Amino acid sequence: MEETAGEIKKIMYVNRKAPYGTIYALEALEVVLIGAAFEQDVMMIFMDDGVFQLKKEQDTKALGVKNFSPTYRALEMYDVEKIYVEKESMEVRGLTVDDLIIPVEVKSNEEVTKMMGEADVLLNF
Amino acid sequence: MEETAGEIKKIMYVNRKAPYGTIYALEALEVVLIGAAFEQDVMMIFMDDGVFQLKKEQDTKALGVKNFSPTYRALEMYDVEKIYVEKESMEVRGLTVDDLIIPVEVKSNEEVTKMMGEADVLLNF
Amino acid sequence: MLHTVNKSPFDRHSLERCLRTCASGNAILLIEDGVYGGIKGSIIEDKVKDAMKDVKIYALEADVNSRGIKNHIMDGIQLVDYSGFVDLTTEYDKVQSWL
Amino acid sequence: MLHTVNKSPFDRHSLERCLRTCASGNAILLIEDGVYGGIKGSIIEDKVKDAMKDVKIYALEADVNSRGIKNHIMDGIQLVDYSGFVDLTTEYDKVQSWL
Amino acid sequence: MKFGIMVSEGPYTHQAADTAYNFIAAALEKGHEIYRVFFYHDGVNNGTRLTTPPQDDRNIVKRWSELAEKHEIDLVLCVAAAQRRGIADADESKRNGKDADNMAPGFRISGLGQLLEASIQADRMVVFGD
Amino acid sequence: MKFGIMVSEGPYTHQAADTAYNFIAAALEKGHEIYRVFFYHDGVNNGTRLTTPPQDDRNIVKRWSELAEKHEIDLVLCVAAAQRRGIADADESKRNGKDADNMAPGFRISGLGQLLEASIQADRMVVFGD
Repeated sequence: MEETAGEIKKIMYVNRKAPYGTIYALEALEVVLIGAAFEQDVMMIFMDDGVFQLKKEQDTKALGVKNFSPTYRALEMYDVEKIYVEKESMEVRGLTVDDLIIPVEVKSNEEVTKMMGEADVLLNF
Repeated sequence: MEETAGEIKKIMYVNRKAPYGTIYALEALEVVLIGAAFEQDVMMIFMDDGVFQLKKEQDTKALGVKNFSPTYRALEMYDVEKIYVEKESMEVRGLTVDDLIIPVEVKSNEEVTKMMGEADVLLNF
Repeated sequence: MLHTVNKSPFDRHSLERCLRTCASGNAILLIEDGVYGGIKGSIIEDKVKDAMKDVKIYALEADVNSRGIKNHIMDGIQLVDYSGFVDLTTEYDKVQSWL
Repeated sequence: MLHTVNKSPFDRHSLERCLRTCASGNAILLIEDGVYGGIKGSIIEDKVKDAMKDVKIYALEADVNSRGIKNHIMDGIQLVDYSGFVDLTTEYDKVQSWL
Repeated sequence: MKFGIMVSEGPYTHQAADTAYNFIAAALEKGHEIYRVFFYHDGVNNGTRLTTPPQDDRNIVKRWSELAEKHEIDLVLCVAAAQRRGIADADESKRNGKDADNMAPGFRISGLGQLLEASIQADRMVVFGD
Repeated sequence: MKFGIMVSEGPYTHQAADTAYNFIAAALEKGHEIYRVFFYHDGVNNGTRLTTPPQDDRNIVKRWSELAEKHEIDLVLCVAAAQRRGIADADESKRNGKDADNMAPGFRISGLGQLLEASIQADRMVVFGD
């Protein structure tokens, strides 16, 4: 799989959608897990409704679908360590970092702009 | 097909989506055309981005899809005569009735509320 | 008349349009990503509170719980299960889905 | 960096989020239902005009024409065909799609 | 009461198919009648027997098929929508000159008239979509 | 330049598949290389040969197949996404215990690694979705 070794790209996963209402969040997470094998310089940004993916206390029993939020806790083991949440997106939704299932770095909108500018590839979900 | 004769229901087709970006507008129109055979008391309301369905001067050549806007002109032949457009939806979008491909009755948001209340069935597209 | 809203108010305008168009005495049921409209402390909270003077607002419990926002739902919004959803559709004379 | 926006600003918040997040010197290409964001006289016009001080805004001609809004597009928004879309993606170093 | 249901999105991608299913199951539980479930737009994708969801996930298509069998529910895929999206029973497949079909058991393919008829016959019409 | 493309929505329902196709055609016309088109989420529905669009409409699936043949483009359907949505080639169909397959010519089914690899190899990655 590592035919691509030598080239290290900054890949930014841009997560802007809420979980469960649509499948994008779940399938984006699958990309990130598989992507770990490629040993690139990856980061995940959660902004807009994407911040809801990290909400604590998800309980999907009555819905009858799998709760995939614990998987975010496993990201560390996959060496996905750069996990950012946009400050303004949380504020608009009445959330704080205490509401999130994993520790994240909070970035202002201005910082998000800068980070996007520094990435080589943006994958949008 | 007319086993249902005797019962006349007020059916309101609620069109809230723009054409071409998604297929809902086109497939909603197919429902209205087929529905004409059932001889119910039908009305169409175009509101929110649905008002864009009736925009004049649609030219889909470069897009490579069929321009279905002329079909709205055929609605009259199908005895679909109650065609309403919400005033506020046009205003928000900088449109007036002069921009529309067929004559319509303009209704205020308040009147739309009332009409919805009087319908028996709402079909949402 | 019962209205259902299934989209996040932070992503789409459907909740606002529903709030503006529903009649006094109607009910609104927040389902799927629409339940985010019931969150305390969000920028949409005041509009929802204001609407609650005229309409009753419900939220589907399975969707609230799955999104982990049970403790964030505004006072006055009543949670219902799927059976309660069915009851609402029979109690009111028709359903408008704000897709 | 090139941003694409493919949703109507009257339905979704993606154009506003893009306008707020894009950097000075970036470009924005309106495609699909995103071209409605380029309409004159709409409630979004001022925000788009304001953004045009810092970023160049384009709209995909095939999408503009199909929606019948060629004569409604704001001054300063440049129309491009698919070939022009390709050129923009090569001219800028990467693409952010505001899905 | 008699319910008519329209499902406008396919399985897994949007929650509409789940919500519709859970609603219908609750309605049946309470003794209501489901006059028909009409699958329109991408909703026709609920009717393919070729899905293989992950082991730990719900099988949306199979769930529909079982519901139809257990409660004799009329599950109708819109023929025009199904043709556009590649859902076909054996007859449709033959008529369209295809070499395979993929419709799941418990569904049938029919015209848009079935949606209108359900809207007229049902006491309540409920639309689940995107 | 070398382009990687991701298509996240199915044919007809959303415009993404059309925009992606028109973009790719224009890029090829200008002499660019398309390293890969990766179909993810509902995008895998672009790869079913069972579609029968109306006579006066474009045939989105056939258009992809012809493009792949003419320009030798790598059209990859994500295997996990395809399983969820019922898109299968003969091998997949057999592996999943199905009695039919529906993949169109010119496509192949493979893993998510193909998306990552395209992102790394391509000079530009462009995502088309909803």
